[in-house]
Amino acid sequence: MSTQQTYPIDVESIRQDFPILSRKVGGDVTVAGESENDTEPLVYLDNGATSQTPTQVVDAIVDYYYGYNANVHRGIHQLSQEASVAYEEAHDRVAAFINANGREEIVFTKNTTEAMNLVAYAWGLEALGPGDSVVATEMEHHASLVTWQQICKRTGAEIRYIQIDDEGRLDMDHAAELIDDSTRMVSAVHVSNTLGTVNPVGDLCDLAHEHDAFAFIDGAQAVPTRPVDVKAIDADFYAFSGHKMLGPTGIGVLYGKEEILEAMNPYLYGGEMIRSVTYEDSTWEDLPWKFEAGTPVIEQGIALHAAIDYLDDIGMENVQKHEELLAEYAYDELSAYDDVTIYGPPGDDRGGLVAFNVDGVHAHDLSSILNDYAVAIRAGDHCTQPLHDKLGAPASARASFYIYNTTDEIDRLVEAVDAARQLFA
Amino acid sequence: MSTQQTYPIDVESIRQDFPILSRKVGGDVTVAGESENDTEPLVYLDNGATSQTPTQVVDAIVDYYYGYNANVHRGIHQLSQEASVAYEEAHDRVAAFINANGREEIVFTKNTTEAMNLVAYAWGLEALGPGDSVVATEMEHHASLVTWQQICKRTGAEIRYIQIDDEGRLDMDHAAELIDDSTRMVSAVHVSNTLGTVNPVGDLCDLAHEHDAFAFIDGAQAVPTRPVDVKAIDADFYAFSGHKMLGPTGIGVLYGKEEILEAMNPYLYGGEMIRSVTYEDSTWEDLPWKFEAGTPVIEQGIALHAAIDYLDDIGMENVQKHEELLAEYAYDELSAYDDVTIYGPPGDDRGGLVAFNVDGVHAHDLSSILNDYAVAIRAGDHCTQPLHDKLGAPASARASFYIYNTTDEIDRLVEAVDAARQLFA
Amino acid sequence: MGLGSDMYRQQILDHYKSPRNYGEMEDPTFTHVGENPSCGDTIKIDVQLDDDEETIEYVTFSGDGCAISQASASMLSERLQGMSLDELHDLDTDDITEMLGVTISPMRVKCAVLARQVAQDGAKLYHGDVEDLDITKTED
Amino acid sequence: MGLGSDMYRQQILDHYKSPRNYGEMEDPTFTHVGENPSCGDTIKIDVQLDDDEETIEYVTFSGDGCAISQASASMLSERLQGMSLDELHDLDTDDITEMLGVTISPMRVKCAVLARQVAQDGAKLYHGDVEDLDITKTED
Ligand SMILES: Cc1ncc(COP(=O)(O)O)c(C=O)c1O
Ligand SMILES: Cc1ncc(COP(=O)(O)O)c(C=O)c1O
Repeated sequence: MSTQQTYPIDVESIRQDFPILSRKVGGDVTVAGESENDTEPLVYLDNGATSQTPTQVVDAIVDYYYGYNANVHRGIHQLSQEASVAYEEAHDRVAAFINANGREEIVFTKNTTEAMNLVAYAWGLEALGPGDSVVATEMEHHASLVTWQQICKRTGAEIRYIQIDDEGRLDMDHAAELIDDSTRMVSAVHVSNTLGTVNPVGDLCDLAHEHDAFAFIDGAQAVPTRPVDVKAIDADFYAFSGHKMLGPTGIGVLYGKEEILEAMNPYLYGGEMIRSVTYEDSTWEDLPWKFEAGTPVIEQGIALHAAIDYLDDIGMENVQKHEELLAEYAYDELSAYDDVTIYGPPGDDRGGLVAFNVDGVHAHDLSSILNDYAVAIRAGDHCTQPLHDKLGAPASARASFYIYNTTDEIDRLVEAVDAARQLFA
Repeated sequence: MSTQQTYPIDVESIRQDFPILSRKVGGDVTVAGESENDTEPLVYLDNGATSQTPTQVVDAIVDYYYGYNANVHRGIHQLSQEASVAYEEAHDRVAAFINANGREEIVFTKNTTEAMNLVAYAWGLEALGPGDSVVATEMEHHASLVTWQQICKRTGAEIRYIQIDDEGRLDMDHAAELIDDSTRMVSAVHVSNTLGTVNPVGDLCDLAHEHDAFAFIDGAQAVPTRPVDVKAIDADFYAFSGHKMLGPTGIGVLYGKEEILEAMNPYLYGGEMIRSVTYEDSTWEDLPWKFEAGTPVIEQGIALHAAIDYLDDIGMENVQKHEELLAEYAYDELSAYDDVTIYGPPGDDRGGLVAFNVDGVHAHDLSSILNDYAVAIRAGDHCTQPLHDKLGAPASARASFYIYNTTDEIDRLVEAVDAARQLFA
Repeated sequence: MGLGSDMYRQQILDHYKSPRNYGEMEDPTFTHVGENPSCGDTIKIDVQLDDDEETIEYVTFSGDGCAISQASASMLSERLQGMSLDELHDLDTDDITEMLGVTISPMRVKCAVLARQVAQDGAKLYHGDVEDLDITKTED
Repeated sequence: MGLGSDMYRQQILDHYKSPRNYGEMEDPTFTHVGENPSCGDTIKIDVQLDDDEETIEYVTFSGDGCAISQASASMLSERLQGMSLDELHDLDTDDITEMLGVTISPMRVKCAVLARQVAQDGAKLYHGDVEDLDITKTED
């Protein structure tokens, strides 16, 4: 199918940085790592769930543990100072990457989900009450949907969902209707992890601000795949995860405008986040440390720094182009079959993923069969159960791409889908 | 000073597993890792803050990222299955290590601090109210002290502190007085990170249970240094951190009795922790996943498994003996000087750390000078500010030991302390 | 590997495409439902007992979902016929994978055992061994 | 390294052990306090201005804490004499490390600059440039 493809980035040399991409699969799944019966070269198309990790990032982890592992902030000895400087610089690096003003606006959390909960607990539980509304979208990930739904239940606020149209795009007229003076928070996903829709988040922030509401943008699928400028978007809060952008598990980022974070109460209590403590009461540290209680995610922050360096070397514009190229290619190849339903906007207007179903083949069966062909995709509801209900599918199969993927790999996906089709015919 | 010392463990061979222990220091602290001007061999005595990481644990991290990195639970493809099995087995391994019943009782958090906050938010915010009391100790770490203090403020409950006696031991008569039928939670540190006191946590749990209160034991300094059996202690909750026991940053463990965790509402909302979601409401996953929202700390769980394997190979009884040997040696060497004040119980009855002050030398100055002699200790309040106020010292210097430390290193500490003494004489 | 799919050998596909005993009974001795929320699999099992109230005379099932869950229900409906409730009670996961005749990968086991779980829970409800179980779920 | 301690060269130890201008003024033009909670350092600075209300005539300090913070306060009390408030305002961290004559490691900088910060904040309060600042803190 694919002839010699030229990519906006040097995929072949990028692949060299990811040892896991040369691994084989097919054998015993209860043995971690490649083992005897693994014979088929892996095709990894589950990047929406998590990305793979280049040697540069793993080296940063090893360098930390073998070179300057120490607890940060309060230590006067050299290791602690080295670790502190590196950990604090990681905040600066993240700030620069998304055009925040500085480390004050960058809180390291465990993942996107915790970033969402941080705001829901520290701001939402205090600020929301009966008569208030939170406006989300029908395509929210559970991280935001369940969090705001439950915080609304606890506070008596109302949750509203902006509808999607037939192509899986937000109905902005409906958004303008739902967002009103009762609205305190607009929470919207930047790039949908199921539909691939790229939402007009700047417009949503403007709508929120017209009604003095805050806007929280879930950038878990956006920051890894395109240039993001939180100031241009004018988001009040913005969140994403390290593990989806070449970084390690265990780190997420909450961006918040300084004056908003400043005014918020702390979330987790403990060491590192206090200024002074007596048995009776406590006062809080400056930003961002006020929100980072306990020993922070030091290794993970330092590794995220390395991941951002890697992505910036490629250039986020180029990453985006590559994503778009693969998305369009996969969309075209898969939609050539009449029995395939693809969810979300057309191939030339979407993020780098394609969620679909094949008539007569359950997504989980499809994923199992694709696995037999060494093609790793995700099957399920991708943490968007209500959206799947709306789409009338309990589950879908999702192929999601990243900088190391090729059109050849998509050809292998399409071949495996065809094999499943035959099997179930 | 020290003659040929014999240790309960093979320190020399253990040291070979920790590359950082061969690093030199003394040069530029803003360059991470060993650099040109680093000439003095490191003496690392800041293990109470964080432990170093052996190759076995770092290898587990590298093997994960190069071999089977994937998101867990919901994936059908082989990488995801391998990662899921390994991540779930990490829970089993932790359960076995502390004698919990199984993975249902083991929740992975970010650190001890988050484990504490999880219970404070998910249980405390709901359960506590005016007329209730939480009983802590005067030697609590900020992780527990600030958390319960603030949750009590928010709920109108009262916080009480069990006094310490002149030797830094809990006054158990006072405990029996304070813990009464108003008490809903007793929160106590197992091994004090400042005094080195090993508290009678089993007795405290019994006292709590006599009054139908829960007991939360902070094992951050205990699990790394001695055998811990949560069932023998009969703790309702028990928490500790990976980074203090050879594991990575970014992982903590909350143990909770199954029926208690079962009855608790969730804490963080999002993916992985739900059973089913509609736009209107949600239901929750089984334990422990109900408490692990979002992409979990996969790498960190797997690495903690490797750390526990390492410790178990040595044997926790042996680790404890080594800790006690070093604590007693350091206590004796330091207390030989009249101008040294050591906090906490005598040398033959304490955990593996010694916090002290030298007359006329501020702890921060002492730490700076010790750093010039390549000796890494902590100086400050060690996240026990109120305790330091009570001890009448704004700060103290703390040397804390682990499996790779030797009495020779303690000699170097004592020499460096003496140099500081001369300088300030 | 690479050529065919072991987990979907002929028998499973056959039962999936042409399920046996598919449908609902008019007047079952007991009936129970179950689901596997992550897959969206649903299974309803109707059981007719012999007059001895011990031996399974006839079983039907209905439902929707992945091939593994539906084929497993279909095969089980045949297999249960003539079994005693005690024997049903004793069926474990190994028995099910043996019945299916293929290796079930860990993440799909809950699909494979859903029908068995529903039948067992139905029998328990019938015996009064459990109460208050509206719906069986195999989500782990 | 290994032999002596660069950060504690003679001058600093001397000022720490024999602080200059230590004490409290009867009737200062302005006064201000500060602390560094993690170190437990406290500094109070009293300033007497010339009749021009611009030139610093005399400075005393009192307080408690680590050698870096106290020596820095002592040296600053000498240095400020004769300076204008504008010059005080312009003192930056480099000026302080230059005054101390040693390299201050990053984690100790807040000790070193506490006295300067207290003096600057005191002057700002005096000018009415800030209000409501009870106490200066250099905790980062
Ligand atoms: C006794 C004690 N409790 C709690 C903690 C907090 O641990 P973490 O910072 O890993 O949350 C520590 C370590 O700093 C500790 O020593
Ligand atoms: C759009 C979106 N939001 C939020 C999340 C949650 O991220 P995490 O699991 O890292 O918290 C994800 C990833 O699963 C996502 O795709």
